[in-house]
Amino acid sequence: MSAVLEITDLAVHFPGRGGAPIRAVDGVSFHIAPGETLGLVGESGCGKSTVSNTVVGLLAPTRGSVRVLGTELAGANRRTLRAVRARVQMVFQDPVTSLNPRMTVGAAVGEPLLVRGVARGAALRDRVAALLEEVGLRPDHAGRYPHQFSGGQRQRIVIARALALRPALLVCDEPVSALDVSVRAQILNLLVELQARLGMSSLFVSHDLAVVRHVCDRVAVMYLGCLAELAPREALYAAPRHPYTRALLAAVPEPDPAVQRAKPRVPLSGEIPSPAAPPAGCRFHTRCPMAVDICRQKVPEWRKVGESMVACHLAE
Amino acid sequence: MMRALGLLFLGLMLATPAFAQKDGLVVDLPGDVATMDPHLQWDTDSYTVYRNIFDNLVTRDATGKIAPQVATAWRYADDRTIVFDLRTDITFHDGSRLTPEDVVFSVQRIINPAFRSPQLSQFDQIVSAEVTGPAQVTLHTKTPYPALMAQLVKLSIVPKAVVEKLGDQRFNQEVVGSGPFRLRAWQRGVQTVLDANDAYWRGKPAFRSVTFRAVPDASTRIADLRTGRADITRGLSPDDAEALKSERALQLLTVPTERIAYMFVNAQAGPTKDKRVRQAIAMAVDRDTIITALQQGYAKPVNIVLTPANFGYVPDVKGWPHDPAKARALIKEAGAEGATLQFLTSPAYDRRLNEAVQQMLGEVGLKVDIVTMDQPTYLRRRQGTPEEAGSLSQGRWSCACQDADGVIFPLFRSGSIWSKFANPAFDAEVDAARTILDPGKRLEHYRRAFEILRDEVPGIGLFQDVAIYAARRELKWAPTANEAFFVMDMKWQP
Amino acid sequence: MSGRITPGVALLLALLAAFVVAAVAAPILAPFDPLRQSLLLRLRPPGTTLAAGTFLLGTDDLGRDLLSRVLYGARASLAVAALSVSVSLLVGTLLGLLAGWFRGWPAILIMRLVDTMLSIPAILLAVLTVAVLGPGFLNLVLVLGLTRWPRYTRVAYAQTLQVANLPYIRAAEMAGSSALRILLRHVLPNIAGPLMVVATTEFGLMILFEAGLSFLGLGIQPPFPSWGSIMSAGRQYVARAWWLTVFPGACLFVLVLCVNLFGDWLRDRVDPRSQSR
Amino acid sequence: MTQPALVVEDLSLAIGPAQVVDGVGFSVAPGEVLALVGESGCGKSLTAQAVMRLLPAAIRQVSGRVRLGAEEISALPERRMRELRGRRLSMIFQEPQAALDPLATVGTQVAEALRLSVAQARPQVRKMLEDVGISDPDRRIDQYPFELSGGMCQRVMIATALISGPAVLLADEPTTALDVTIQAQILDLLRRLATERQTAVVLITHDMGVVADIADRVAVMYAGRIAETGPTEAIFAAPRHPYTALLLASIPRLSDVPKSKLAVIEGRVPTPAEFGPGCRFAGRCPLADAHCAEATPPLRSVGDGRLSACFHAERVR
Amino acid sequence: MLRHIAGRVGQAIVATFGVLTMVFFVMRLSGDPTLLLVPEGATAEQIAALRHQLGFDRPLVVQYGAYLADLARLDLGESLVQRAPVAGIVGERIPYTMALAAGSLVVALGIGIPAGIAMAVWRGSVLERALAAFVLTGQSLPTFWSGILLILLFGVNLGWLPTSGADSLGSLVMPSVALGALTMSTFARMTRIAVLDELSRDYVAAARARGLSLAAAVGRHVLRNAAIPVVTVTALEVGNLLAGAVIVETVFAWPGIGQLAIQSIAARDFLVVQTVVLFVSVVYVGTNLLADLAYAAIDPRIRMGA
Repeated sequence: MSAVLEITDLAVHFPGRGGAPIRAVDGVSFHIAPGETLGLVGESGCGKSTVSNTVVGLLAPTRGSVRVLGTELAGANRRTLRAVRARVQMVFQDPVTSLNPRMTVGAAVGEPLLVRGVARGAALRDRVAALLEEVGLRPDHAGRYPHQFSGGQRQRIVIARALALRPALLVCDEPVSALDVSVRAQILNLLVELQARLGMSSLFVSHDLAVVRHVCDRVAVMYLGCLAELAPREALYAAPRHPYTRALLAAVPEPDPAVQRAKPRVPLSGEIPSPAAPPAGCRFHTRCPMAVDICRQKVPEWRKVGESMVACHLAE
Repeated sequence: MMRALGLLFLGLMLATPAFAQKDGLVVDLPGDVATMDPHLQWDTDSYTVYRNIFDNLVTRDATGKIAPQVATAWRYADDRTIVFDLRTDITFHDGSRLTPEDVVFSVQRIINPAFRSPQLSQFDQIVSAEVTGPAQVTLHTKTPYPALMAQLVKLSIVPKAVVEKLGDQRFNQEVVGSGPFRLRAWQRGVQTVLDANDAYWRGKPAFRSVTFRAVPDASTRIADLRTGRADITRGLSPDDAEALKSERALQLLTVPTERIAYMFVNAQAGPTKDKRVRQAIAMAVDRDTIITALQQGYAKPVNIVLTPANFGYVPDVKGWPHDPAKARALIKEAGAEGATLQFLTSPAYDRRLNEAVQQMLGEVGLKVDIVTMDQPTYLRRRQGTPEEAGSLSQGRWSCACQDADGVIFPLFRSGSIWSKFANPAFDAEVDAARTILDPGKRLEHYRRAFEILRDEVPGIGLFQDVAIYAARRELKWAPTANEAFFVMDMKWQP
Repeated sequence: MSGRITPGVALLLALLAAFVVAAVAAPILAPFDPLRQSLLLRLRPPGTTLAAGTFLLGTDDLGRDLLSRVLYGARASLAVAALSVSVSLLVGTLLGLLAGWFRGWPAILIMRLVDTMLSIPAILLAVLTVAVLGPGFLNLVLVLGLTRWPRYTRVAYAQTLQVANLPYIRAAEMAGSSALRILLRHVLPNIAGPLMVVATTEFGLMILFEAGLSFLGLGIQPPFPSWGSIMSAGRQYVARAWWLTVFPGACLFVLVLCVNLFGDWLRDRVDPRSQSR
Repeated sequence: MTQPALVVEDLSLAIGPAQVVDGVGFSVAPGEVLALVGESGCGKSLTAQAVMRLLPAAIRQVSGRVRLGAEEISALPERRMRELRGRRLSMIFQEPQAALDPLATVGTQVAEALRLSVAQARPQVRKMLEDVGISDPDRRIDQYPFELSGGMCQRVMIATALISGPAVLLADEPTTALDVTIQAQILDLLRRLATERQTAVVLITHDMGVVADIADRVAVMYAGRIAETGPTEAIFAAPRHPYTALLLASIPRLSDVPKSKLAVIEGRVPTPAEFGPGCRFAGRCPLADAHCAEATPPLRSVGDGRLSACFHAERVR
Repeated sequence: MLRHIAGRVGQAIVATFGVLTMVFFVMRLSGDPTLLLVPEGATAEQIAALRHQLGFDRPLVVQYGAYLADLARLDLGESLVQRAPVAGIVGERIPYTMALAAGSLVVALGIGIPAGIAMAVWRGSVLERALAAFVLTGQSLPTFWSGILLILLFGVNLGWLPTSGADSLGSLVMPSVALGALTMSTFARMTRIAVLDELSRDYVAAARARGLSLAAAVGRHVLRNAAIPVVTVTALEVGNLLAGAVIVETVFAWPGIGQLAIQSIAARDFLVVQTVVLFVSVVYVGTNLLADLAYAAIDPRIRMGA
């Protein structure tokens, strides 16, 4: 079976102040196989949300190709986009703004079914009830408004809405980062369970490496608009090949003092450069503890090292 | 920023001139002078001011008789030629002598169509003017023109040399006349200050200066009088007058004027095309109540569309009696019950009178719609075709010439823009009266004309308007029927 | 002021309701025909009792009962304000939604028009337009309605821009909803609050504008009463018949005060910024 | 043990009738980092604000004593309190960019803590900026917050907080808004400064990873009360309160089994209106019995310098 | 920054041009002033002749073209009614309106801004309630009514202030108060919201944690930050003040452009109206530009183009 999502050399640029475009995403390629969950991690401003918004057709690629279930999104017309969106749905970061405060939960969850003519009337009500139960809510919640729910419950509603059309690909953009720790586990459990039960593919965008490890099959690491490394989960966490991946892993504080305090520190100096003026050569070289001359001059190739794909001159 | 604003503010205040002087007279007018050039004047407030700066060829005395001013004597050489002898001792404010050339220049200036004088129609019977002696000018009229002298009362004499030197536009800002006062300052929208002309040929004016202030709001004008900021004001309503009656420091100066309050009735279109409806309206309107209640007695009853202050007034033409029952019957007879009459009006006219008439006509079975427009729109419709002109409107007409010709000719002569009435017999009478010089014969023509108007009712005379001035009690002045405002005639009472 | 209905708010709502009732039930409440003149009973002070009855607020310059005229005047105020606010709310919201949703040149076009309209003083524009159309109830509504819409457009535009970026709008797009559905079901209900706040403020202003234009003689035409025209007529009698300006003026003041208080209360409910923290 | 730098005893705060902070107490020694952890709404930030005496108007302090070194400060007049703030008692905030006045330069704001102008205090400010790891301090001193990154702003905030050499620093979620790599830098900085300057740090956070990284001791808060306190290692190794235990179990770690089911705390935190007479965690607690819902468990010693507010502390696994 | 200002100037020119066009056609649709310029007894021929002389019988588009051509040469034309250059007629009135606007701004800013700050800082206090009532009163008073009452009280009954006119500083007081009341309320409300908004921000808490008193925090940090929305409102309110001047100038016989505009509209003195509108529009646009510059002065983010 072919890939659910196939991204080739994707670039998304925004007009910047004073001429230079902001290169939010600049040459990213990856694919997602059916039933697979790909994690996309990186720090703020690395372009991971831009990728997810492009995948669901909310942003148009500046360059490159985005194919969802074989349909090209770059340059697609409205009809095509609308059709594709039926198969790709999204869960957003902030459960508060993800729901129209003036619309009942039932109406929100049922909207995709209603406007696409899938169900109406009693049939729609039944479908909505089933969807709510599927995400662990009660069917009688349908008549309430979002403000009557807690953050975790709202995120369940958002997930129910995203599942309404039984998408082939679920894009989750930081779905748990706005939630409290105790609720976070509930939602993560739900997502893992749904993936398994429905066999969906998933693009899971997050800054939290522990969370990504928990739910993803493969993980891609982004830095300043480009992929630094893409590898199967075990390979990435056990043997990171890119210095950035290593630094990132080292920076994640483990909730275990014994582990955390024993960890080697890989201090990254400095700040992330502006995507409007990315450094020449390897984009990471300004902060890389290993950087050598070639890193400053030549853009590293996207190459396979072992099980991993890496963009680093020095990866062995 | 705040400091800059503050400075601006202070600067402006310092730039504003100081308060008017005590030995001067302060006059509150409803409006500012629009044009200072007497030959460009079209509104009452300008008229009030500039007449104190200029002399006229002739004037009217306290009894209303035409009297000498620049001209000392005049005689008809023939029906169309009048010779004027002029004074030789008059000087303009710039010191130059007033000559016959100035008089001729003034006449020619106002009758020159290219100059676009708003008063052209009052003087366009004059064909030419010429200097016929060292102190003499001769005017020629198109036809024999009995109202000529009445019109010449309004002909201000301007200095030829100054006008030619300054040009019309600048002269309008910096007028030079020969009258009792000279222009000191004209602050647009605020006030005009005149200084006494001590060399005036009729003697030294009683005031060092006169300030005419523009105060559009009547209640503010009254407040100004009360607080002593103004010495005299005009344009008060009868109600204002009543309110001021009890003020000990103030006096009311009133005079019946040549202004006739009348109602126009459209004889050529709408329900009032039927003569019976027009006659019914004449009987439905309760003029006595209007005079006593609305005008508080500041009005004199009239029987025709003319006041006793005008030449041509015939007291023995019968007016219509107030008889609502008969009016109702007439309307029924005409089949006009419930007919809707459009009453055109503008904010320039007394709203209360409109509403009072509306109710009076309602009581005899006529529905009246008051249609208020702004003045230009009102004039366009009122002067337009009979169909546009509405059925009714009110007016307060003065030709400032105290002659019937200036009233009923433009109002009712067929072909005139105001007239929505066509009666060959009436036309013949007023045409004849216009070209005969003999007063007795003219009066006969007007008697017959007014008989026709009485029967046909293209208009209804409501009352003779009374001009109301309020002034400090110490001011001595007798206002006149032609509403002239000569400060020269005023003084503080000893 | 809190967002809840406190006794103060209840009193306010009751007062507003009283004005509406006075306007609607004027024919029942008015002791006299507001148009009926008795020229012989002009300018009688409040409380005058005659054979005809008691003139609680006195009579005007044509001997009409002031109380009845003030009651009927409430109709003019409320009707003109309600209708003109509706017109401008409708036009302004529509244009603001369009500009905010489509952005690009429709937004430029609409917002430049807004700038243009806003840089003409509203009263001057109204005076000008009345000069062309002529005064009268309908024209007044039209003039006020069609000159005040830019204020709503600005708010609707800014709010739409803001709301259009929220995830739930993106979710609706992804659900497959049409632009029309998104605008009506998702955007409009969520920008309605701030618009209602503007509308309330404008309602108060429109009451003042109606009175102002009627005061200048450009509004409701005689003999029909409006508070502005009663005061305009009464202005020349301030010294002699104070009641002609004081009573309608006080009514106007209290009504606008109530509307503004209501607006504040609404603002507090809609705008969490001004709520207590 | 030396005298604690800060002692808080029996602090209770209320909004209207609801006690949102109830009998909270803790102490911090000089150079020690105490982590106050809990989920949103547990009252940890309010506790810090109460110590600073900068509570929002709607919050009422019901009880509580605060000692700064040997001095009891809970009853000081506002003027005296103002002198302490920024000098002996400092605070930093979650959103470093929002916590700096966008219209004032970095130098102005750092110098403000000294009650001086930049011109007067330039060398001191410069030195302090250098100390918190800001490169090119001479240039930064005249820059505006918008010209600085989030991490840099947090360094500036730390500089403003520490320039007067306070005894106590209250850090309210100082790294939550920052990226992980920057977070690591800031945490290292805080740890270093606390040790070097012997400043007592109260670190308010919801992130157990952060706690594990730098805290010497932990106080876990739940619904306005302290659930348990103790040395960091001990608490992570063997929690003595069911809430702590479940919280730790619900966090995905780099070491757990991917896609396994995480432990879940059922239900949600009660709102102040729902507070009952008993243990506030009782409604979600697997160990709760009838007694838990009726009586408030006291904070009691469970050995090793640890305190727990649970009747069943010994049964927690 | 410069580009931003240039863009604003461009927008302003477009808006002003739109205003002129709109006013031109609206005015012309309402009929011409010929009838007002002839004496009552004029004949139809005389009227037609005058209309021709004045050029009002030409097609509207031609008249519009001629007007624009004159305007391009900076020729504002001659008043039909007053037979004097329009520039002078309007120019003489401008100082009065500016003085009135300045006076009302002094009232509005001088009372409104301190009141707004006080309401925000002492939120929930008796003072706030009292000020709120005061502000609401200002916002709900019809100008013409308060104008009449002011004249009655201070002018007639107490005799403290001149009842009308424009010949002393005293005459400016009542019109300024009547006109400034509404704007004062707007300022107070805006300032209150802006200050409250800023007070809730972390930097205020941070400043207080640094040991600043509330007053010092407000003085040193809050006011500057709150100034931006207030500056915006000030710019917009200048437009409203000029509009409000129409009624106030009529009531107080204040010889500014508002009164002139009303009179000129009634007299169909087209060029005067056009010029007044042009002036108001330029002032409106100009103050908004000034506001833009003020932002830059206040806010380094704008100044440095961030």
